[in-house]
Amino acid sequence: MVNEGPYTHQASDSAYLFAKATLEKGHQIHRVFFYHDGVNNATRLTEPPQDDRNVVTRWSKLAEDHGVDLVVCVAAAMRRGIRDENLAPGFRISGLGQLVESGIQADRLVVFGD
Amino acid sequence: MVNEGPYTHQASDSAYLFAKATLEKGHQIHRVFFYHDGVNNATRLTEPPQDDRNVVTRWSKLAEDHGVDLVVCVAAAMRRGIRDENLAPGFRISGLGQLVESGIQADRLVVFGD
Amino acid sequence: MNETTGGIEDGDGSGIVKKFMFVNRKAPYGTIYALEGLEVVLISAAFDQDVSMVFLDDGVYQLAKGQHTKAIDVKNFSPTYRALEGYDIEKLYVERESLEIRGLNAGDLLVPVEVLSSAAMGDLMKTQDVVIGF
Amino acid sequence: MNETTGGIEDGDGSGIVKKFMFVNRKAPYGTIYALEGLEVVLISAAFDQDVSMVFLDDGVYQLAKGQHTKAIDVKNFSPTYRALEGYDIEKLYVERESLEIRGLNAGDLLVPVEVLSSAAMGDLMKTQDVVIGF
Amino acid sequence: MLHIVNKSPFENTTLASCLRVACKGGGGALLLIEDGVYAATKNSIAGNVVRSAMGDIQVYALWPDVEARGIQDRVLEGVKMVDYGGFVDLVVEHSNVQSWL
Amino acid sequence: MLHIVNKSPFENTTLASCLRVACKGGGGALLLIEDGVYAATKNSIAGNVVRSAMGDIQVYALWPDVEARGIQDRVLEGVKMVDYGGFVDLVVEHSNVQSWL
Repeated sequence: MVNEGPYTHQASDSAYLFAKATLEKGHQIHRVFFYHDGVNNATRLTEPPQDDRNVVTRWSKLAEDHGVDLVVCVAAAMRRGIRDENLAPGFRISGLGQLVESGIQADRLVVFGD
Repeated sequence: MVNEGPYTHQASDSAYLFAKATLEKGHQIHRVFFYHDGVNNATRLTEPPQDDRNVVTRWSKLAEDHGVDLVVCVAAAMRRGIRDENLAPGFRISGLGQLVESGIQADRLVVFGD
Repeated sequence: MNETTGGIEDGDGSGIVKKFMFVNRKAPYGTIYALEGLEVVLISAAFDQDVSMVFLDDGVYQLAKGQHTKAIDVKNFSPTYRALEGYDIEKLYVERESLEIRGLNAGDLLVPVEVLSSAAMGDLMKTQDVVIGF
Repeated sequence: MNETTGGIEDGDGSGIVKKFMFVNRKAPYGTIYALEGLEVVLISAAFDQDVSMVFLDDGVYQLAKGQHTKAIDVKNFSPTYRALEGYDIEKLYVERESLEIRGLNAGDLLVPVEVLSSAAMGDLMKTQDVVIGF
Repeated sequence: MLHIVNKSPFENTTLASCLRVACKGGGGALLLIEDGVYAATKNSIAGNVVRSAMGDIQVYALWPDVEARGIQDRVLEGVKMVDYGGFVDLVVEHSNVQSWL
Repeated sequence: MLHIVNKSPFENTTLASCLRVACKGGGGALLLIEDGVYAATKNSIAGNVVRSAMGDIQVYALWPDVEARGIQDRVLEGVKMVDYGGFVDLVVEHSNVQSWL
């Protein structure tokens, strides 16, 4: 669960590096759920400075390479202007129930936020 | 100067209500500068719940009714996925120099943020 | 939630009932965490899990009586806490020390809660399966 | 900045020279405020104003020596503080108490600074025209 | 000089920093807004800190934020309430403003 | 139980709350990440608090965050360093995790 947007807080970076380490250790990631300002990780319109990491495309690549399910909360996304039209590849918009379902299905739930 | 995005922090609400009171008192507003996550106030794609205030259109209306100059920092906007294609009416994207210039020209500069 | 029927109608059909604890540590209105946190709690009710809500630190202010938000033009969501019972969310815990340093007591709160010591709160946390903080 | 020539070449052509103070109170990397704050300071140099930078509270950590950010995959922007002199931004102030409670002293910092007491810092703030905090 | 604090004193050390650094020496004003208004509540630890600072500075709180949070009946004596118009007046009356974010 | 704290103890009361509520009674672990790692610095007020909590809980800090902040030479004795892989192991070893946001 990622609660903060790209760049502003380190939460998204920490979550990504944690997710990568999880996969490297051979564990499965049931889902990454983006809530609160975390939904801003899913905009395809970011264009960070060239010498900086690209937080959004990094998530997209994780989804492509490892089939990780990246879910953006619809209610939080509507408040913040994330829609299908500016959604980056690999993300899907769905309901909060997906978070609760992950809590039920996964062995552990780790929250990254502010 | 508004530093935080809509809904997540109260900063944008406080800034708007302060700006409105400023105009009602007969003062002039030289500029509202949106920086850090404040640039997210400028997305035309938000769609808050029907019983909630619409932070973005409220700013647009302030610009329309009172000619207030709403400036979004280009560097901060690029990091966060705000571009001309999702910019709400009344906002314009420009450089950080516009903030410093406001500091020089205006009698007071008030910062709203987290 | 009624624990004896929890497994029967649960929302994801898996039959699993876990202990979910939602930890509320932020004041309302200054940030959106309290409101969006409450939305998660309401949704969780549909999954027939063993849900508890904890109010710690500034989170206790979420339950303060007498909130009037008209002048800041934000929706007053505090009445929703009164509605939690209707969702079978009945386990509300507040830490005693959080109330005391704010000059509050249980009578200042909108809904009946169980007041716990810090240590008792910590013991309760340890027994949970999923802990989500806002 | 050289105050005697400040008005002549200033960036907006108005000839006004104001005292700008940038107050840095946040640690680097945990949030972006320190980095984006620094970007404002650099831009302000082009306007030939009387600029000072203040480091208070966790802001003093921005100036800590030995930052290595490779493992968190974030750009290390601390060398930029060394470059401030080249932008004629030479008034850097640090509050003594902020250093002390963190177990730091001026020798632990990347650049030479003037260490002030809380009261002296407060007096300096009062004399400013524009104060922007990050 | 006008100082603005918008953080809860129970969660964040911002108010303490503001009082330590900037509110000494007299003549200044402190305006509590957003979650900062919790500092203006009596019988609380933060309220005691604010009360002892009142000798040095004028303390104001933004009434719309006080009322939103349901603390209108427990406001510390001596804290002056302002609405957004009063907030504007405070900004005008003081030669500079610092928001302690 | 694994507790994660990501806030600077000098700015925010989160670490204090975590230690007060959840880290009593033994058996738990505390992982400091992001700005939370500043709590692991010796000769500082926060470091003293962490040191006295060590009797009750195991204290870890995320090395990449420590190194980023330039505090690698002033880390409190007894704080165990982990990388992201070690962070994953801590999550696996404990039956539940709480992020104190």
